[in-house]
Formats: sequence, structure tokens, C-alpha cells
Amino acid sequence: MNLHPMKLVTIVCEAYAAEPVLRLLGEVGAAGHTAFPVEGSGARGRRLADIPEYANTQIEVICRPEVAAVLLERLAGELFPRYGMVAYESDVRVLRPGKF
Amino acid sequence: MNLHPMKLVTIVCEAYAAEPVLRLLGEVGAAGHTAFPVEGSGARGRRLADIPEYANTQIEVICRPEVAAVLLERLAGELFPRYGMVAYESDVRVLRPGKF
Amino acid sequence: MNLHPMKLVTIVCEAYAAEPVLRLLGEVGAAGHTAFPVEGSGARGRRLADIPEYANTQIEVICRPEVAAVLLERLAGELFPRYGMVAYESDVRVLRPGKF
Amino acid sequence: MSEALLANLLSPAVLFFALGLVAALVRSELKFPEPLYSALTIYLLVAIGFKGGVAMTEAGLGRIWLPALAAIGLGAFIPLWTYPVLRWGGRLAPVDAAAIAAHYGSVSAVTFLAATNYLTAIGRSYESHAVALLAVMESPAILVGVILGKRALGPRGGVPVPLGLIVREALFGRSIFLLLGALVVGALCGPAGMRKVEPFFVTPFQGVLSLFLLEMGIVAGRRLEDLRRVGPFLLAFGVIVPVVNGLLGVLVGQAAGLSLGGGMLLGVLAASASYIAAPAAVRLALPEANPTLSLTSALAVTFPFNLTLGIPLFDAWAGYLYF
Amino acid sequence: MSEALLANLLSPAVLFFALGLVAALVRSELKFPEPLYSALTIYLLVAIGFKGGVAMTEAGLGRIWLPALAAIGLGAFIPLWTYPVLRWGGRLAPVDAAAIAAHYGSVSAVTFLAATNYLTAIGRSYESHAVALLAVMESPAILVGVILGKRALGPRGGVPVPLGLIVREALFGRSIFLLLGALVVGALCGPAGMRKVEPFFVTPFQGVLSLFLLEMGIVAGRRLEDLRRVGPFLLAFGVIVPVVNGLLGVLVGQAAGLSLGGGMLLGVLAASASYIAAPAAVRLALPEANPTLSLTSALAVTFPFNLTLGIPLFDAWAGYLYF
Amino acid sequence: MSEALLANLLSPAVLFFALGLVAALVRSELKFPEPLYSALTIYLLVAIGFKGGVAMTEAGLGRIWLPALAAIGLGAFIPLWTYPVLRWGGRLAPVDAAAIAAHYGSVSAVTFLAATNYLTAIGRSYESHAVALLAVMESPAILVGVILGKRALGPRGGVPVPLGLIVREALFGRSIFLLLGALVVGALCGPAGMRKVEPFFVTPFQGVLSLFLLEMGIVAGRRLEDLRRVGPFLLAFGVIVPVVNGLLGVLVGQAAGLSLGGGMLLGVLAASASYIAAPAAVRLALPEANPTLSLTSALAVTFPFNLTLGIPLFDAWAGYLYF
Ligand SMILES: Nc1ncnc2c1ncn2[C@@H]1O[C@H](COP(=O)(O)O)[C@@H](O)[C@H]1O
Ligand SMILES: Nc1ncnc2c1ncn2[C@@H]1O[C@H](COP(=O)(O)O)[C@@H](O)[C@H]1O
Ligand SMILES: Nc1ncnc2c1ncn2[C@@H]1O[C@H](COP(=O)(O)O)[C@@H](O)[C@H]1O
Ligand code: NA
Ligand code: NA
Ligand code: NA
Repeated sequence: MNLHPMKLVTIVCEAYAAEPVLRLLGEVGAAGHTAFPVEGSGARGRRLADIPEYANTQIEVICRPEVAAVLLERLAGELFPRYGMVAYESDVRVLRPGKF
Repeated sequence: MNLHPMKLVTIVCEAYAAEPVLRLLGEVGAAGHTAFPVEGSGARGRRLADIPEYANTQIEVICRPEVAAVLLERLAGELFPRYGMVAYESDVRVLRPGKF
Repeated sequence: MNLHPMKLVTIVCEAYAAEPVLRLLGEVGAAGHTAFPVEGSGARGRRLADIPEYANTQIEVICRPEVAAVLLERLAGELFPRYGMVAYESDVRVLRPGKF
Repeated sequence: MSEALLANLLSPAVLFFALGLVAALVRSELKFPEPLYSALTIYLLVAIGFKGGVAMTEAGLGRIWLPALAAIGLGAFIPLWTYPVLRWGGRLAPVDAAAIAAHYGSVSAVTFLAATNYLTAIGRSYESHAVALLAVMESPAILVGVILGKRALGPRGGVPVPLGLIVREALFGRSIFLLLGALVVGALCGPAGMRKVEPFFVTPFQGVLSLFLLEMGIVAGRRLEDLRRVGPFLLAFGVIVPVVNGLLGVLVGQAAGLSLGGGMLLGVLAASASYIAAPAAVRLALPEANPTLSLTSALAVTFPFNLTLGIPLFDAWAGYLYF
Repeated sequence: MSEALLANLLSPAVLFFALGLVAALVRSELKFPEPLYSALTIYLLVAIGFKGGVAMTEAGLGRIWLPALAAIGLGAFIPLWTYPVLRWGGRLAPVDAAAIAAHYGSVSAVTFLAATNYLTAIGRSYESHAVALLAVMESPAILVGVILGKRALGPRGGVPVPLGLIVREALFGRSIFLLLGALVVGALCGPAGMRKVEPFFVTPFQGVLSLFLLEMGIVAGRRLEDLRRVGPFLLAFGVIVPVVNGLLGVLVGQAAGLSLGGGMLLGVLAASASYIAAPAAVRLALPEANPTLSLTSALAVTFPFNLTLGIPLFDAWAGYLYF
Repeated sequence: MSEALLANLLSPAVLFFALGLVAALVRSELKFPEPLYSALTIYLLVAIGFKGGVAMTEAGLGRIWLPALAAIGLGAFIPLWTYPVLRWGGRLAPVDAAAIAAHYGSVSAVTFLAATNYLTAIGRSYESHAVALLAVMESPAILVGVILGKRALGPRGGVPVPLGLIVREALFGRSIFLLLGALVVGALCGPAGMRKVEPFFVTPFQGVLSLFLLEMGIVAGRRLEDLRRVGPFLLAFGVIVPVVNGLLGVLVGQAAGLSLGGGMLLGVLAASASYIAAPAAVRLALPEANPTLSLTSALAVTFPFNLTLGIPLFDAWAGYLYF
């Protein structure tokens, strides 16, 4: 069993931000993503998922460390000032490194 | 790119436990959370998400290590005996440490 | 507070693969799991969650390291060739190690 | 009665329920998404509450207070007699006995709906405002059951829960709130309001209920495998106790002045066991109780029994009593 | 008028809205799953659009262009007069003033539906193709508001957003697309198509709207706690400005040749504030604006006001003007 | 025929489908939440199955067995002739050819519903129990296709899958189970049951189908970008093969004694390609096949073709044959 280290970048953002985030993923060269609707609370108060327009989306991306660095940098520069959003990075290990 | 270490506490619990867990988050001083409905299985058998009352909720909280410690301790003391529940902690890195 | 290291194995797969994955979890001796529907993109293109049959499922399993190793090995051998799927492992800490 | 029984068994509602059971048993992937379940529940509760409220405006409050008091008393009484049966007959732990007793004293809205459907189908009239009985009968047994359980746990036994929370949960749970709220709305709107919403809340009602029972069949069927965890005592309890409560309920209904149809409905309410409101409140107040025991017997034994055999049985009993 | 007011307050639609508010205020766990909200929205927009389209085929385009132009002009004008009020009366930041002005110039489809419901209930006729006014009036104010905001931010101020994206969002948002699309489909199908789908899109419409307003009550009620964040100026603004716009709208409608019912509907459109299309477009174009201010006043102040008091008020005003 | 074609193209069902395609093409954010899709599917399958079952009770089983056998034979035959075409005409890999052949031999319930809608609209009668043909025709082609694929992979080629699983998937998939189950329920209930649920399962049916086709338009439109992955051969295949199968199906229907309307429906079934049941079963049994090829041609080429041009074409052909 040969596991290879990768980064998992998790982004929780308001629904309106999902499209720009996905566009950014394409630009920084992430090979895929997984997304699902969530509700939550944070600096901008409670975000209830009762209306799709007011809900949050959680987006998870497995990528190489250098892609993760660029992704986080651009998130912080381009999207943090604009949307309610949280992003964090963690360490994971995958089986087929070529896939990411 | 300046990443700061934080803890991610993940709680999977039966739907009835979501409200007490959120109340506890407020008490221990967590600055936000993200939640979504899930289904699962564990010691209490299969929990199918076919009826909202019987579903599970997954709650994710990014917080400082000392908050995570208090949160886990109080979860174990006050809510584990009462509800079907799993909680675990992992390491993440965030960009704006002041937010958490 | 006594935290014990465990592995979290996360599997994102097409809906048709959920049943075989859950069966595999039983065979390798995982004590529980959590699952929820997601959408995503990857090598097989975009998977929109507009029809249940075409959606993805994310399955998360906390287990002991030796179970995680067997699980990943069998996933790679038996299910990777057959279904659109991503699997990765990360480190978490839990409170009640006997549960897993 | 065997004719009525057959008519009930061959109604779309019961047959769709059976189809749902089959789907769960053959492990078909058929399942309803959770939001569809919620949507159907909301529709059914609002529709029945609204209709009942309009009927109350027409009938006047004077006709409902005595049956309502009777229903409340009946709900509070059921856990008192079933608790000792569970405790000493079934050798269940005190807290489990209290929890199960609470479920059986409380009521199942869907069973009630199926019974009104049955009455409509056989052309028997009933007080439309009888839905108020459903509303008032959800909580009393829960409160009694929780008190029994707390007492059994002793002064410092068990997890402490603020009393306010328990009462709020028993009184303002999702289903009671919807039902009572729609009842009030209907009472305020009266027949003029009814005319506007009738094509949505009344005309397609029976069809929606049939579809919902398909889902209930799946939900119940998926819990059938838990039956072996509840043991033979609870299986028998889940059939015999409803019969006793149902027969008793019709008697009480007759004494409280309800019509033949209304008395039968009170019997069905008494016989039915809650699997939504009671689990939520009991889980909160008595977390020490094992939820699988009460839920499985209420949902996988008593509910199907009432739906298929109970309803025509209580109707036959009412027919016998009233003539 | 007090009779009409009472009739409106006691209609199922308004009472269910109030019930939703109560649910949110007593913190009942009652909530609609998000897909049910979406399903109801899709149904209501498609139904009203389709019906309007069929009516347009019957009425001919000749009868709609003048009112449509008037509605567009009115929508574009509202942000122009409310911006200075917000900016200097309310001392709001320029970008917030522009954002709020955009919301109040745009429209709320549900308020429009409630108004048509009201007209149907009191038996007053209106141009069925008036739904076209709803469709054309969503975007102009958004575009004007965004321009005001961008100008206030200065040449290099604010986050740059491609103009194309903003226009696409203002013109092709979910609700406008559905409404306009169903309108075109209805216009192409005509009465022959209507006969096929009438039992689904027309007959149960009022009931579905009532159920939806229950949900809107919950959604609005859950934002009531944000009211203290918006301050007294916006509370007053959220009531007074709709009244002014509503009275103005009826005048414009009369001048554009609409019937009494149609004029009242244009008043309601002018008075209503958008809480779906405008937030989405403004969030994209003016991310610097605080969304809580515009959303809370539109959803938790103006929407309930129009639904309960505004609709009968504008109807009374129309009755006064037209005779 | 051009008149019938126009009537079909201007029906609400087809126009809403076109609107959904447009929504996907202009990348409007309009989308139906997944549970709404499931809810509409469940409703449509249960409604059509129930109605067909009631009709079967009324018609007697004697009238259905011969057409049913013919439908099964036709379903099994289609993959046999299309496999070589795909394999050598299209130079597709054996396993892909087998998978696609299975999809085209199986059927699409929505295409069938649209065809019954069309017949209702033009006032042509058909055997209501024809829905039984839809039910029996889903599986045979899947089984034949899987056998062809497994044989092509050779004795030890390919991933091994227990035969039982494949058969269960082909026979008990969600849609077949619902359709067959509701058919049995309808047959047991008969006309008495129908009266109870008619306002829900029959009256609004056409409207619900129109709304569902809006969603199908979005679903199909979002896969249009995959068209360049399937290549020109499959594009042509997706139009020509349905025409051949459709013409053949009407012939077989006539030979099996179906009425003009019923024969046309068997033609539509033969022409339609499965995009729910077949993908699930084939994905399980032949994971080596590329699902994009079969799904895209069935969903984004053949489905729109049948809905718009195929249905009136097979109707015209039936009209020609039967007179
Ligand atoms: N500390 C946190 N832990 C987990 N999720 C969070 C946290 N803070 C914010 N979020 C999520 O990020 C969304 C936007 O955050 P904010 O911009 O702070 O309102 C919230 O609605 C939550 O879903
Ligand atoms: N080993 C596990 N891995 C992931 N999730 C789990 C695990 N065990 C339990 N869970 C989740 O936690 C819920 C409650 O667990 P339990 O109290 O053990 O029944 C389950 O329904 C699952 O959703
Ligand atoms: N790099 C990635 N990060 C996160 N999720 C991924 C990634 N790649 C693939 N996935 C998920 O796994 C599913 C199947 O992947 P694939 O087989 O590569 O198409 C996708 O639809 C995504 O939901
Ligand atoms: Na009871
Ligand atoms: Na306005
Ligand atoms: Na076919």
C-alpha cells in the first residue's frame, strides 16, 4: 500500500461564491472537486439553508501542495474581501498521486 | 502565504442532539460552525436519513486548540451519555487566525 | 482529556458504488460510517447531482490504522477499476478508542 | 365485518403501504428523498388541521370541549395502566417501560388520517372537528410517561433536563404546532377561506395520503429487522394493547357524546402509538431509555396492525356499541 | 376599506404567513426543507408565467407594450429618488444606499401573487397579462442601483466585476428566467395548451400559495432578530417608501391605461421590494454593500407590510382614483 | 402530418422541455433540486402504473398477454440487431456496443408518457393497460445486452459480478418496481379505488408531466456538451435507429392485435432508449463500458428526437398502416 501525501483544501462559502470558486479551481489547475450544500454561522451571523440563495456551499479539493498554496493565496486575495467565506488546508494521503 | 494551525472538531450526532451541541458551541466560545444532514451507522445501528427526526447531523467547527479541548471535554461529559454521537479532532491550517 | 489517534478514510464515489463500498466496510470490520450525497468533478467529467442515479456519495469512516490499510488496499484492488471514485486517508484523534 | 375488512385491505392507501413494505423487504433501492417525506407530512397536517378548523367554526366550540377533555384524560390514563404491564409483565427497565407507555398513550396522525379515509370510503359521517382530538391527545401521555420515568430514575438519577424544555417539546413539536396552527387558521378563515384552497387541500387529499403511505411502508419496512431486538413480549404488546385501548377509546367517545364515526376515531387515536412527537420528547427527557424498543414497536408493529386490522375492528366495535 | 382590510387579514394566505412568523418566533422546530421551498417557487413562477402568457396571446401584444414601458420606467426611477433619501436622510454609506435602492425598485413576485389572490377573492378583474409587468420590472432598478453604487465607489474603487456578468445576473437570474420562459411557453400554447394543464397550474394555485406563505413566514420570521442591526431609519423606510411607491405606481398604471385591478397591481409591484433577484445581482456587482441591511428591510419589514396592509391600501387608493 | 407535428411541438410538454434546454444552454442557474426530480418521477410512475392497473382489471388479462409477449420479444431482439451495427458500423469496442444496444432495446418511461399525452391531446383512444408493455419491456434488452457484453469480454475477461445481482438490478430497479407495484395495486383496487385517488393521480397528470419535462430539458441540456465526446456515428445512430425501431414496433403492435393508439405506443417504446434503468444495470454488470457514450446518446439525442419528431412520426406511420 503506497500512500502519497496531498493537501485537502476545504472552502465554506455563501452560495453566490460557489461559481467564482469553481472558476478559480479551474484556473489554478485543480483536477477535481466535491461540493455539497451546508448551513452555518460565522462572522456574518447565522446562514440558514432555508432558501437556496441564502445557503452555504462546502467545496473540497484534493491537490498537490503547490496548487493548494496558489489556490489559498488567490482565494485570500480575490474572494475573501468579497464573500462570506472560510478556507482551510489539511494533510491527506492518497493512493493514485497521478490523479491529482 | 501565512498559514496558522487550528483544530477542526467534527461531531456526528442524531438530529435531536444538534440543538444542544450548537448551544454548547456558543458556551465554549467557538466563533462559527458548519452543519449538514448525513446518514450513517454505528453502535446504535443504522440511522437512515429517511425521516428528518431519525437522521444524523454532521457539525464541523474550526477553533483554537484550547477551545477544542474544552469542547471535547464537555461533549464527552455532558452529551456522550445522552445521545448517539461521534466526535473527533484533526489539524488544519487557516489564513486569518483572528477569525477563530 | 485523553485523545487517541485514529484514521479517517474518506471515499467519494458515484452513487452506484455506494452499496459495494458499504459492503466492503462490513467485510474489513469498520465499526460505523457516515454518508451524504455530493456533486463533483474529476477524471470522468462533471457529476451533477440533478438525478439521484447520477449523483456522488461521500462516505467517511473512522477506524484503526490496520483497518484503514486493508480498506484502502481492497478499495484500490476491487472497486477503483470499476467505479468513478476517490479515496484518501487522514489522521484524527478520538475520545473513546474502543468504539472504533 | 369481513366485508369492511376486505374493503379496507383493498383500498389504495393500505395497498400502497403494503407495496412500501415489499420494497423494503426485497431491498429495492426505492426510497423517498427526505424532503419529499417532509413535504407530504406538512401537506397532510396542514390540510387536516385547516379542514378541522373550518369545521369547528361551523360547529361551534360548544360541541368539542367535552370530547376534548375525554381525549386528554384517555391519553393521560393509557401510560398509567400500560407502565405496570411493561414493567412487571415484560420485565422491562423502569425507564424503558415509561418511554414505551408514553408512546402508546400519545397518537399517530397518519393512523388517524387513514381512519378518516376509511370512514369517507364507506360513507360514514364523523365530526370533522374531531381533528381537534388528535391535536390535544398528542401531549398528555408524553408528560405522564416522562414523570413516570423520572420518578423511577430517583431524585438524582438520570440526566437532568430543564422541565421547560420538556414541556416545550411536548407542546410545540413540529407536528403539534402545524396541526394546531392550521386548525386556528381554518377556524379564523371559515368556509369563505375554505372555498379558495379546497382544490389543493381537500380534493387531492386521499391520493396524497396513498402516496404517503407508500413511503410509510418503506420507512416501517426498513425497521422490520429491528424486530428481533424487541423480543416476543413487545411484539404481543404492540398488538394486544392497541386493541384494548381502541375498544376503550370507542367507549369513552360514546360516553362523551361523539357520533358513531367520531367514537370510532377516538378509538383509533387511543389505539395508535406515536412515532414522531413522542420519540422526540422522550429522547430529550429520558435519554436513558432505549429508543429502538419504543420506536420499533410503535412503527413496525402497531402502525401496520392498526392500518390494516385495527381500523375495521374499531369500526365494527363502534357499530356494535352504538346500536 | 376596513372591511377589505379585514378580509385580507383573514384570508388563508395571510393567516398562514402569520402562522409561519409565529413558528419562527416561538422557535418551533418547524421548517420547510430547502427543496420544498424551491419546488413551490418553481411551481408558482411557472404557473403565473404560463397563465400570463396564455392571456397575452388572447389579449394581443398591442395592449401590453405601453404598461410595460411604464413599469420599466417606474422601476428605473425608484432607485433614483430613494438613493438620496437613504444617503442623506439615513446617512448610509453610498454603496449601501445604492444596494437598498436597487432592492426597492425591483419587485417581489410573491407580493404580486398575493395581490392577484386578493383581487380574485374580492371578485375584481385585472389584466391576466399583467404578469408581464412583473417580469419586465425585476431588472431595471437593479441595473440603475448598481450604476449608482459603482459611481459612488469611484473609478478604481470597489472590486471589479465584468459588466457582462452583472447584466446576465440581472436578466437571467433563476426567477426572471422561469417567469419569462413560462410566459413565452404560455403565449405559444394559447388556450388549447391551457386546457391540458389547467387542473395543475390553475385550480390548486391559491392553496399552494397559502402553503408557500407559511414557509415565507418562517423565512421572514427567522430574520426578525436582524432587525436591530438595521436601525430605526431603515424600519421607517421599509414602511413609508413602499407606501409612496405604491401610490405612485397606481397613478402611473392609470396613466398607462391599465384597468382598476391592473393599476392596483402596478402599485403593488412598485411598493414591493425584491429579496431574491436583487440580492443575487447586487451581491455580485457590489460585494462591498452589507447584505443584511437590504435583505432584512425587504424581507422582514416591507414584505409583511405589503402583504397585510399594503395590498388593501393600494386597492382602496386605486378605487378612489378610478372613480 | 405536419399539422400533428406542429400541435406536438406547440404542446406545453414539448415547449417546457425546450425551455429547459435553453436554461441549460444559456447557463441560467435554474435547476431543480434533486428531491423534486425524485418526487416528480415517483408521482408519474405511480400514477401511470395505477391507472394502467385499474384499466387491466377492467379489460381482463386476456387482452394483454399477446402484446406483452410481443413487447418482450421486441425488446430482446433490438440489441441483437443493433450490436453488430455498433460493433462494425461504428467500430465501437465490444463492451461499449453491447452497453449501447442494451440502452436502445430498453425503454424510457417519460417518452411513453409524452406519447400518451399526445394521444390524449389529439383525442385518439389507446389501451390504458398498455402501460403493462412499458413495464415488461424494460428488462429483456438489458439482460440480452449484458450477455452480449460478457461474451465479448471472454470467459475470464472483465470484472466478475454475481448473476443474481444483475438480474435483481434489471428486474427490481427503482422505476420498474414502482411501475409494476403501482400496476398491481391498481389492478387490486379497481375502479372503486380509482375514484378515491383520481383528483390526485389523474386530473393534474398532464400538468405535472409538463413541469417534469422542464426538468428533463435541463438535465438533457447539461449533457449536451458531452456530445462531442460521442462522435458523429453515435449522433446518427441516436436518430436513425429509433426511427427503424419505431416503425418496426408499430408493425409488431398491429400484428399483436393492438389498436391504432396502442400500436403507436409500442412503436414509441421500441424507439425510446433507457437512461435510468439501463445505465444502472449496465454500470453494475459491465463496468468496463464507458457510460458517457450510452447515456449521452440516449438522453441528449434520442430522447429529444422522440419527444419532438418521433412521436408524431410513429403516429403517422400507424395511421398509414391501420387504414
Ligand atoms: N469557526 C468556523 N468553523 C466552521 N465553519 C465556519 C466557521 N466560521 C465560519 N464558518 C462557515 O463559513 C461561513 C461563512 O463564514 P463568515 O464569513 O465568517 O460568516 C459560515 O456560514 C459557516 O458555514
Ligand atoms: N466509525 C465511524 N465512522 C464514521 N462515522 C461514524 C462511526 N461510528 C459512528 N459514526 C456516526 O455517528 C453516528 C452515531 O454513532 P453511534 O452512536 O455509534 O450509533 C452514526 O450514525 C454515524 O453517522
Ligand atoms: N481532486 C479532487 N478533489 C476532490 N474531489 C474529487 C477530486 N477528484 C475527484 N473527486 C470526486 O470524486 C468523484 C469521482 O472522481 P473521478 O472518478 O475522477 O471522476 C468526482 O465526481 C468528485 O466528486
Ligand atoms: Na394512543
Ligand atoms: Na418595487
Ligand atoms: Na427501445
